[in-house]
Amino acid sequence: MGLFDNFDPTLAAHDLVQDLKWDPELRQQFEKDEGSVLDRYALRPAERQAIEQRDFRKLYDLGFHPYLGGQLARLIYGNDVDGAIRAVNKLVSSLTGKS
Amino acid sequence: MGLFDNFDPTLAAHDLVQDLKWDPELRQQFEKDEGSVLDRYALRPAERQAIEQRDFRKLYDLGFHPYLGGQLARLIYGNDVDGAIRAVNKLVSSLTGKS
Amino acid sequence: MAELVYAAGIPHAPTLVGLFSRAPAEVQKVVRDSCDALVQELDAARPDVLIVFANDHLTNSRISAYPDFLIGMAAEHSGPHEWFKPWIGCRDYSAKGDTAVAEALFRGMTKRGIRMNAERKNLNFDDNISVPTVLMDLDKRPVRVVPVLQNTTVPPYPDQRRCYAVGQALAELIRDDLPAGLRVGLIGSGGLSHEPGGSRYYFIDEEFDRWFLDLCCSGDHRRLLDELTIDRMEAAGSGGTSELLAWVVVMGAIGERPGRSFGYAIHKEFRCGIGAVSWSVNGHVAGRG
Amino acid sequence: MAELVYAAGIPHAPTLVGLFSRAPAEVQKVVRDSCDALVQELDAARPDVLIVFANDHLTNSRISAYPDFLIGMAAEHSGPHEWFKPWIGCRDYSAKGDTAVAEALFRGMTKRGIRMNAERKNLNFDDNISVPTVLMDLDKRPVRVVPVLQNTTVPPYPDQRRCYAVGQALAELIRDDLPAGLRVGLIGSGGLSHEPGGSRYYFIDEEFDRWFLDLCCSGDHRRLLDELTIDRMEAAGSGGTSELLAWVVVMGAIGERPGRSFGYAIHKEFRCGIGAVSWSVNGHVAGRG
Ligand SMILES: [Fe+3]
Ligand SMILES: [Fe+3]
Repeated sequence: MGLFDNFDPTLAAHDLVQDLKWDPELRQQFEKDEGSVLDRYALRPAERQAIEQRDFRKLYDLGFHPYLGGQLARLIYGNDVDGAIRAVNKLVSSLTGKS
Repeated sequence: MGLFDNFDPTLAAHDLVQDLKWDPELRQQFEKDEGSVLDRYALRPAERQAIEQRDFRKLYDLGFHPYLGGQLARLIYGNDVDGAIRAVNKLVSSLTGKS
Repeated sequence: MAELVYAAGIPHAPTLVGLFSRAPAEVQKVVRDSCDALVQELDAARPDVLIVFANDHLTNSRISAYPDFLIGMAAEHSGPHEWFKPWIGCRDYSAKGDTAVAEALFRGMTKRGIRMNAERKNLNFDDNISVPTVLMDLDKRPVRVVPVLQNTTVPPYPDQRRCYAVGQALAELIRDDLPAGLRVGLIGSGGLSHEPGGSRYYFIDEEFDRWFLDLCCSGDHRRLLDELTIDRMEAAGSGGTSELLAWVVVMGAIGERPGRSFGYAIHKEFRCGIGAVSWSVNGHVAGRG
Repeated sequence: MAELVYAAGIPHAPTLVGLFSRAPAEVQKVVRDSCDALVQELDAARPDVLIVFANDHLTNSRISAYPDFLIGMAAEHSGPHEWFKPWIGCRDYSAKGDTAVAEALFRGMTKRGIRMNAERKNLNFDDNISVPTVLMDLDKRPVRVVPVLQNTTVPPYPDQRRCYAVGQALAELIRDDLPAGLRVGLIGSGGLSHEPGGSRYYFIDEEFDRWFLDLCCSGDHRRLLDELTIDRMEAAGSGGTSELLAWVVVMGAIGERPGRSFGYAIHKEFRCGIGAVSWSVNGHVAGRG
């Protein structure tokens, strides 16, 4: 409930996550030098900061799509079966403020 | 009336016209060697024949979109202000069977 | 709470540019008078931004992925698209865009349950935006433009009731989502009767056109919605006349207001009936009444 | 006049594959029993083609151009998409497609006023198609697959009434547009309750799930349409539970028929409620009654 209240389809971070999923090379670069990838997207300052700080709560408050949030967490914390568990836990603790 | 009764959005010829509009090189090749361009598209035999014979009536009966029909006529008969008049007349006479 | 200060419906037949000089004097006069009046009213209204609804002539999307609406979010809108240039026979232009308003439009329509596509890159403009831009010198005026390309010809497309509802949502969006003090103009670009690509390419339905212009001026939107059906528009020129759905979006946004027309011209070689309408919205906030 | 011979609703949680071996025995049993039953019925029904409605997890389209429905017209459907492979932890597959049926679907929906996108290339498949395919070995069975990726999470998306109407159009299309003698099966892939990417990622709404499974089995579609609202699904897990709209399309196509469920499993680590339903359609032509 309410996950979509602020949904903002214009956030450039949506395209960032899409491109990372579709482009293995971009993914590699994201791991090696995240800033250089973020530079390519017209992220608003708060949007960029939220990504850099792994602050999913802030990112969602800006209107980020939660499904892409889950995928971003996997891009950051791990994308295999066990990596996903790590990603889910990190995501949930950022969203709830508990760890 | 009835121009859309048979409309078939799956015709590959629709993509042909779109690509010709978007790609000047393809357009050049179409003028020089039409067959080699048609080869690239999964046209049904009747669809290809209709294009080769400039038979717009047949093409429309197969479900071709009339707006793309007008554009195809310009791609074939001329696309400047006067070419368009020629194209319109050719198109209309193919569709009505009169010349 | 932005203000709606201008609303007009205008045709975009490319022949208005390319074949203008060959048209009879009385036809030229209707075109010229209409443009002059529209431009005078526009200058008096001083909109900061013009949202222009105009159908895409299959110039941006494939039939296999055809959107109902496509918002141009670019900072500048340049045209015409290369292939349409010789056909229209018009000059190049580069109109100022308004990314912030375009984004608010995308965001606000999404929130209101209306699916629109949006694109940051320069769209491909055919006669839809190009003809009004050069006829009204929009690129030379102090106004920013947000184009919304509309599907009025690839089935299935939104009918008159849906387009009117989109206009009503737009009015709400202008009132509630756009910044206070922003002066907004609306243009519906398309029509009148014509059948591009059809066997009646040279057909113009004068009776329909005059009826439609009168209806637009009357402000009777119940009749508009009951009578301006897709079937009726198809009968008046298949695949082309339905471009008037862009005018319906504008009428949905302004509500029932009288309009004025600047004459009607019928000239077979234009392959399209010619007439324009502007509606009295000056100083009124969008919405019915 | 094709025949509708099979209809089922099934979940596609990737954890059903990747975390299956770590689940308690009684949970494994529900999953295994459901799959066995679904596969047995499928083999008995002998469909020539399976049309699978399943939401796209933002794997094929950008948010700025998100279609309600996207038909896969390829001759083969290979997956999973590279990035989703380690996450699902499933084997590669290449299922036979059916270009002719996919084209008829695109053509027939267009004719019936329902906008769908269509793509000839291999789509990117995430858990939507991949999980049912490997759980039911669809690629190893003598059946062709037509995937229809559905938007159930990018606002605005079609609600339960719209999805039901799409199903009704589908029934008509199967009856009137597909070749006589063709045996058609339908699968809705998605759900049950879950909230992927949300703060309630580990939440499963058992009460909702059991209510929904009962409702599916009851065949009471008036209640279904009145009560399975987007709000209700959002409350049972935001952004994920609404995947059940794919089941609603199937129910719209088959009309009010009883179904049977094969048990329900709740296992927090699956991050999704688990249950499946199959409906009795064997030998009946699509449509109400
Ligand atoms: Fe036009
Ligand atoms: Fe899912």
